[in-house]
Amino acid sequence: MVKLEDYGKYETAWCPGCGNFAIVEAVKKALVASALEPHQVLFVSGIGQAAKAPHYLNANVFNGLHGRSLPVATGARLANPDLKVIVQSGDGCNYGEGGNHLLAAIRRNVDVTTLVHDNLVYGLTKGQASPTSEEGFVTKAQPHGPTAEPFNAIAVAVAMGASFVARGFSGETDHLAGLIEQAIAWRGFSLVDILHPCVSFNKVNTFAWFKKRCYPLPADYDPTDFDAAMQKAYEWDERIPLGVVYRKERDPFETRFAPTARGPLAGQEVDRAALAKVLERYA
Amino acid sequence: MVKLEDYGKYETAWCPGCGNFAIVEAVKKALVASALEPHQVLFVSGIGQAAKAPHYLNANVFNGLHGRSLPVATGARLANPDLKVIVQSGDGCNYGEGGNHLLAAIRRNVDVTTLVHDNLVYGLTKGQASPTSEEGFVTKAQPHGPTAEPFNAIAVAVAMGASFVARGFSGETDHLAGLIEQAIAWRGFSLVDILHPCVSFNKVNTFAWFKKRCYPLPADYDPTDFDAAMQKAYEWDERIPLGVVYRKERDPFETRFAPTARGPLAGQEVDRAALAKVLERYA
Amino acid sequence: MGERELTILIGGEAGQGLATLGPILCKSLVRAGYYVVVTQSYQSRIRGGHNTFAVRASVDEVAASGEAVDVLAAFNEETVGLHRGELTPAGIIIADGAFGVEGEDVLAVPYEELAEGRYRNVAALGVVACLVGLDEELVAGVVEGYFGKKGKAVAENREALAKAFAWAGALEPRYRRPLAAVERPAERLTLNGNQAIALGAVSAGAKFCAFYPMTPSTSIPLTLVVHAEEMGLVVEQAEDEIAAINMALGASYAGAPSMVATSGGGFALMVEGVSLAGMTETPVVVVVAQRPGPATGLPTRTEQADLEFVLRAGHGEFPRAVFAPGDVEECFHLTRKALELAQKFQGPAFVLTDQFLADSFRAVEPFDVDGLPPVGSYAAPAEFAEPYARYAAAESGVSPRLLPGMSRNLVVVDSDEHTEDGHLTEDLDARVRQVEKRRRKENGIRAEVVPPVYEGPAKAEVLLVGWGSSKGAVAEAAADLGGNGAKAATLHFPQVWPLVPEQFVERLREAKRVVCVEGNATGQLARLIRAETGFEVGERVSRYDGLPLTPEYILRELKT
Amino acid sequence: MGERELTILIGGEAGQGLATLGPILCKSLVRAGYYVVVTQSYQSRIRGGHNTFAVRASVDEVAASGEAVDVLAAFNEETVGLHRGELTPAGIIIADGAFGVEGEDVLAVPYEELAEGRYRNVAALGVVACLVGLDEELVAGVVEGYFGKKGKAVAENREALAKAFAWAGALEPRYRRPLAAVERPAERLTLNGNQAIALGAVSAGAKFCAFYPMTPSTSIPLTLVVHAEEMGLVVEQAEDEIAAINMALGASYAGAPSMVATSGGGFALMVEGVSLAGMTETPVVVVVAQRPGPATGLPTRTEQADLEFVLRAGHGEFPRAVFAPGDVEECFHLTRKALELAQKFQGPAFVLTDQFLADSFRAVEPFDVDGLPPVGSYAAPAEFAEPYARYAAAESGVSPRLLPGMSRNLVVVDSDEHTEDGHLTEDLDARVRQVEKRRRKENGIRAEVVPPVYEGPAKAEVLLVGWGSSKGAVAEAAADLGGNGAKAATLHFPQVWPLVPEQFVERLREAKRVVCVEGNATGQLARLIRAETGFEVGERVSRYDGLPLTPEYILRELKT
Ligand SMILES: Cc1ncc(C[n+]2csc(CCOP(=O)(O)OP(=O)(O)O)c2C)c(N)n1
Ligand SMILES: Cc1ncc(C[n+]2csc(CCOP(=O)(O)OP(=O)(O)O)c2C)c(N)n1
Ligand code: SF4
Ligand code: SF4
Ligand SMILES: [Mg+2]
Ligand SMILES: [Mg+2]
Repeated sequence: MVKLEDYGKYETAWCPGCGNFAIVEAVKKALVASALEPHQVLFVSGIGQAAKAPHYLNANVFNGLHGRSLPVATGARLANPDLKVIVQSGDGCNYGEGGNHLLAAIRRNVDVTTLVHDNLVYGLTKGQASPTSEEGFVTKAQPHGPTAEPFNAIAVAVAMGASFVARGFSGETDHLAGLIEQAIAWRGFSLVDILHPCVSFNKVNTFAWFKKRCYPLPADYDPTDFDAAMQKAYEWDERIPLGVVYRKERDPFETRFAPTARGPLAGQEVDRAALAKVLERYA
Repeated sequence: MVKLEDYGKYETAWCPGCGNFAIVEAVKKALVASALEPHQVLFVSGIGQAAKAPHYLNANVFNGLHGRSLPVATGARLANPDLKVIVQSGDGCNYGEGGNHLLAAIRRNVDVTTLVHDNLVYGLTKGQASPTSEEGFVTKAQPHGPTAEPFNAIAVAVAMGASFVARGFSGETDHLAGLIEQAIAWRGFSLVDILHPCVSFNKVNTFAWFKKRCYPLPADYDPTDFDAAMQKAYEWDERIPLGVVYRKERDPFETRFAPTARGPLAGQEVDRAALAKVLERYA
Repeated sequence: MGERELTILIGGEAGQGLATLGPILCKSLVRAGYYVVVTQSYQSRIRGGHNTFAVRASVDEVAASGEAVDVLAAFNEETVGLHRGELTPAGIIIADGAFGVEGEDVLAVPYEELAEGRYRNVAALGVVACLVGLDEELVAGVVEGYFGKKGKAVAENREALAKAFAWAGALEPRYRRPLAAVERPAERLTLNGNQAIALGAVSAGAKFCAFYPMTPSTSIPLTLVVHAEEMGLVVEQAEDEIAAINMALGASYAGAPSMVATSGGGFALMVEGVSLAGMTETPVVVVVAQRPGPATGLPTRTEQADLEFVLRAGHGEFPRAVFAPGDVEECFHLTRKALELAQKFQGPAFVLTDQFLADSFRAVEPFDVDGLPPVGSYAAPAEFAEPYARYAAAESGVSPRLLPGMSRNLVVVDSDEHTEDGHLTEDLDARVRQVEKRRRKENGIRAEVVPPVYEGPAKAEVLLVGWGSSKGAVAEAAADLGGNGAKAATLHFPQVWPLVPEQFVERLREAKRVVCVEGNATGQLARLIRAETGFEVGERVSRYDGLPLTPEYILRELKT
Repeated sequence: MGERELTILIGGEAGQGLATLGPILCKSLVRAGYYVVVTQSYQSRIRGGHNTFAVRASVDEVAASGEAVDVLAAFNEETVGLHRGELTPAGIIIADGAFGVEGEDVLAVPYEELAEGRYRNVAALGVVACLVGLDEELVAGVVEGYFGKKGKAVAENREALAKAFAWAGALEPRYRRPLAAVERPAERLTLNGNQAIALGAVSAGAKFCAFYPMTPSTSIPLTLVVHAEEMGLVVEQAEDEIAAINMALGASYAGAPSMVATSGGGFALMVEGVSLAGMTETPVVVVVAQRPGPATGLPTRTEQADLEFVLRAGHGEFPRAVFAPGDVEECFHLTRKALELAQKFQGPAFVLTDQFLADSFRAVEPFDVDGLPPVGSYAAPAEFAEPYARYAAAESGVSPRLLPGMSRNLVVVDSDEHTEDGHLTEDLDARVRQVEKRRRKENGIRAEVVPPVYEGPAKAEVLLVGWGSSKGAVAEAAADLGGNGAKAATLHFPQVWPLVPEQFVERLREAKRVVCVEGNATGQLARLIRAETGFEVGERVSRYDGLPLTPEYILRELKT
């Protein structure tokens, strides 16, 4: 039986009070609840404060480039469909630099769980606006606030018919752990946008700010109802719904590739007889 | 008075029967109807068959890189707010390679008209699936059809609250010219997804296929009604609506930058007195 | 009797079928026992314009294409005008009688009588094939291979071919240009460079390829797609080139020998990923099919101007190997070698080809499938220290690489500088150790360099130096010089990085006149040689008009 | 009397205010008339870890930082442990009494008594300032400049400062390390390298900057943002680096002198855009602030390992200029020069800096604002042939550049190879003409090269060669060698491309021992020199641990 301790305890490079701590705790809980052992899990991350998270968990890690975790995760899933692949990165990583890959991952429905640590700011580079920063969010780079409207990832994902779309909040850690567990269990792409405070650079969307607004979706909410999901996607200013906003079963991407059905590509030797036949066709 | 002939007649590198011809004609008509003279207009394009279009029009042209027309257009608008900037490129350019820029352009609401020549295929590279290719669209690269679901640009744009979202069809050239004219007149970002047949590589979504499905949105359709727009965004298999699907006024991006209010940046000399004051602050 | 060698040029618009007929003609020639070298020239458009498919067919082994045309098969009138000047004195033009082209050298074909519209192509093929002395049944077999054995079209094609052979067979001898008879050899393959790269990769165990279409690289993934299921490959079209290389790195990390293929502009987008491969020490083969730049340039033409770019691509410092195949066999074997090195030294290995070679069909001796040495994955070594550390500071620089999920050991890789166990670090001593560890891999890579090949007499009067696809042209130019009494030699670089000066610098020093022949404007290999050896190449032959280097071009430039 | 020179090192965690206090201390020292050289060392985190801000302050002009510390201001206990070893024999440690650090050299400060929590920083500043002999009013003025003149905080800060000065002023002399008095000079600026780049650009008429945040480049756009409105600049944070450079090219095409600033990984993403600038001949200044790679590497440290990468970045061949400022003044002036060249020769010009220089504050003589020569836009030339052709094959290679919308002339630019009027072409002769036209610009760029600077006796026994930010360290190392009787000289390259061998090769040849000093592992400048001149640099001093080159480091390495 896998235990919380199996996922280790690490010193972090995060600021005291940062929401990332709670997210890592929630992830650990979800992994344990999913009965996954460390070596069965691969975390892929980009660059940013959030993207350091996998270093604070005992598991396989590919900590790649800013914004590029989804393609890495996609490649890893295709090469080894036995790995449980989880992306952890920030709002800047996934919605800014990596925006194009998010669109592609949703369209592919690759079986990767994507945890977006959404603090509405670029943390590691010291507080510029991120794609989710709100109007009027003043920074050194944006003295009059962002020049663009915030990116509504939930709305875009639902509009694209993403197969699993959820929102969590670091301050509701158990609820979040539950969401992550569902996302991990989901067959196909799952997006969990996780709101969390950045105590150093986001003085607007603080813990209290989130706490006041966030509420769990009611028990009778039907995440398979597209219209309802679209509506929930726009709730923000006064009240922010937490939970699985939308869900729709689709065959995952990996199933479209015959060789993945035979397990990890790594074990598959060159079939010399087949190769000879292939070459024969050029004679 | 500007005339159609001012926009010239050129030999093209397109296949006979290609929908691009009609699109260029519609663009010319729209420009004339907008009373724009060639030197007032800048076409920005990427790479692809569609992206060649600006070479077949008498106007200013920046024919840049595959997928990168929107940032170029954005920079040009900021540098010279007197230019009427129009992007012309394919579905691959705008929804594939350039997907991240499309998201950003919508969020910025930059006053650029984007004409996406959408033939549901990569034409210039000889017929691979594009982001809009439908399930089961067999190509040499996708022998079992695309591995991802088609990208619904209209749905994503509407979901993001894009300020002007329309769909045209090359086969309804006058209607298309009208759409383009409206898009050009629109203050802010305007997206016109233009369906057109690729006679060489798309044997599924042919002229007849489109012709059979496309219909103009009824006169009483209200493009400011978000819910209605969202619904129309998903009409496809049987019937495809043409027209302005969604519209919402927002201040354009350029207005957020004080210097652009003073006209083209090119004319603005270095203010030495101001510079001296700036330097003084480091003393 | 007959000709020992002929160049057949088929010219016409895009969309007229050159891209199908050309390969059929090639395969027929190869099956009949001739050697071929193909040069394809096409424009960045789907219909119209002017394209050519030129086959130099020869009784003897040839490795370069020539400029003179013996048989000009014109699919449109324009072709006649454009290429008549290239005809040898005895050259003939085969054109539709309907074009009304006149002249002694013109064979007007009544295609209307030979076949219906869509089968006229095959009729044209039949006429050409017959005139150069190919056997009808042999050609028919090849046509069947392309179009299948069943259906109405097959019968119609067969009939068109028969009529064409009958018609052409009845012509006066002056229209015939039969190749000298050869004994039909044991089976050989007809392959172009890109097919050979794809097959080389598959044979070496490549299991993953991500790509974004880009001429002239696209036929590599397309060839892989054809064989994906039988060979257990995953091939995916990515949303962009950045995704392509990052997917390949993810797949490689997880254990699939991986590759990407692209061209200059697409490679530009992969550069950050190349650096990531260097830092994470993840094997990946990157094929760059060159075309003329900068930017979009001439997307369907050829050039050799991305050598320095590929060599220095990526921020920071890390080892790499860069191969530059000179012919189709080298495409196959050097791609295998690239895969091997990428796996063995855990990082990026490059194959630098170009449009000319990519599209150049050749006759290739069959590969000894059972004899091909297996390419190691070098993952999951039997021995490593516990606890497992992905970046343990091995003496060779090559740390033990395990695969995630394959054991209870955790595989942690990081784009930040890292400790031996793969976690990001701010420890500057750890940094230094990792820099030095990575650099030590250079020794291993150096020890496996494919040396440049010197051919010709020692202490040459003229030494022609080249790399990559110009191999055949350079060799033939030197042979020509030699034939005219000069002591001419060649030095061909199948691998352009690392360079090991001891392998070749003496050859440069002892030659009287050293000329670097390159398909670029600034002399990139010449500069590289000087950087690595101090030797300054005195003369250069440069080509940058988008066409491949030919023996004639080199000889012309040498004279001026 | 007093010291002619002191190094003050402030150490503590991220978030403890070093980044604010350090600059205040510098500015105070500069206002008081001293020279300063700052080295900032920090980690890739926002809170915690260990950061230092070291100021070498001197009566005489200095250009490098040293390793020995005279005054160690420890904001936490860890700092004492980490840096005690660097103290000079007479060095002192200033630490909070609460840390309980013991020793002869320790000055325990009762911060609790001097100020409340958030004002303790300023108190610490006061203690240091007082002990090094700064005037209280002067420091108070600088503090006010940073925190504003009004509000409660100002009064509290002032009070903390006063208490600190009072307390420290009453200490025994053995704790004092006053700098020798200097006459307060005419006003000088306190600038770091990145500020100077930003201000240089603004002064040269830059009007557009797009960026994506990336350490250590971000302070360039942030400085531009501060002055955007008063100077009429548009600064936009792009969605990614690809967008950033393409926006800059769009803005430049439309007439705004444009720039981007980034670091290695971000630059990697801009490479395709660089090639586009080369092909479309669009002016753009690209600032690359180097940090250790590959990949994410050590994001907050320094290195000089992207020279070759920047030099060869982009597919295809096109001219470029690469500057490598050696100090803060050069940051200002060479950025101006880069803007000028980009505009004049219509293409990309690079400024290669690094984290050390980016963050290194120095005392800078005020620029003669009215005397700065205006930087031409070179757009809209008075004369050009009708009809207007953007790429007319000018003798100089520089075609007449008009701006779209500014006249009835149409400006057509293309990433494909193009005709003179900018439209895409498949005409291979047109291709050749454009390649040659673009290459001719190299002559003009070459004619304007900022030559390397040789300092020291001719025929040196030891010639230290360096580029970019190591300028000061190399100069000081040579001075030290000279002081010890060696005939030592230096050769500093403020521009690393193009190289004009005649400007320096004799210096290399005539020196007895040539040592290339570089902040990288493989010796990139050394290789470049060999490629361009054939001269093989015999020895190298390399640093690649993430820290800047110092005179001491160079001298140590020279000995081994
Ligand atoms: C290509 C590239 N561009 C820029 C950076 C610099 N960078 C590092 S983290 C970051 C933003 C991080 O923001 P986010 O993803 O929201 O993560 P957070 O730090 O807020 O958790 C940036 C721009 C980089 N590492 N690579
Ligand atoms: C960076 C880069 N990648 C790939 C290409 C090759 N390429 C040229 S056009 C094209 C696709 C064109 O498709 P689309 O945008 O739909 O235009 P269409 O030809 O269908 O009009 C591609 C992949 C390129 N030019 N640059
Ligand atoms: S900067 Fe913000 S996101 Fe980063 S560790 Fe600190 S609080 Fe967390
Ligand atoms: S390939 Fe398709 S899109 Fe391109 S010109 Fe031909 S028909 Fe038009
Ligand atoms: Mg963030
Ligand atoms: Mg298309």
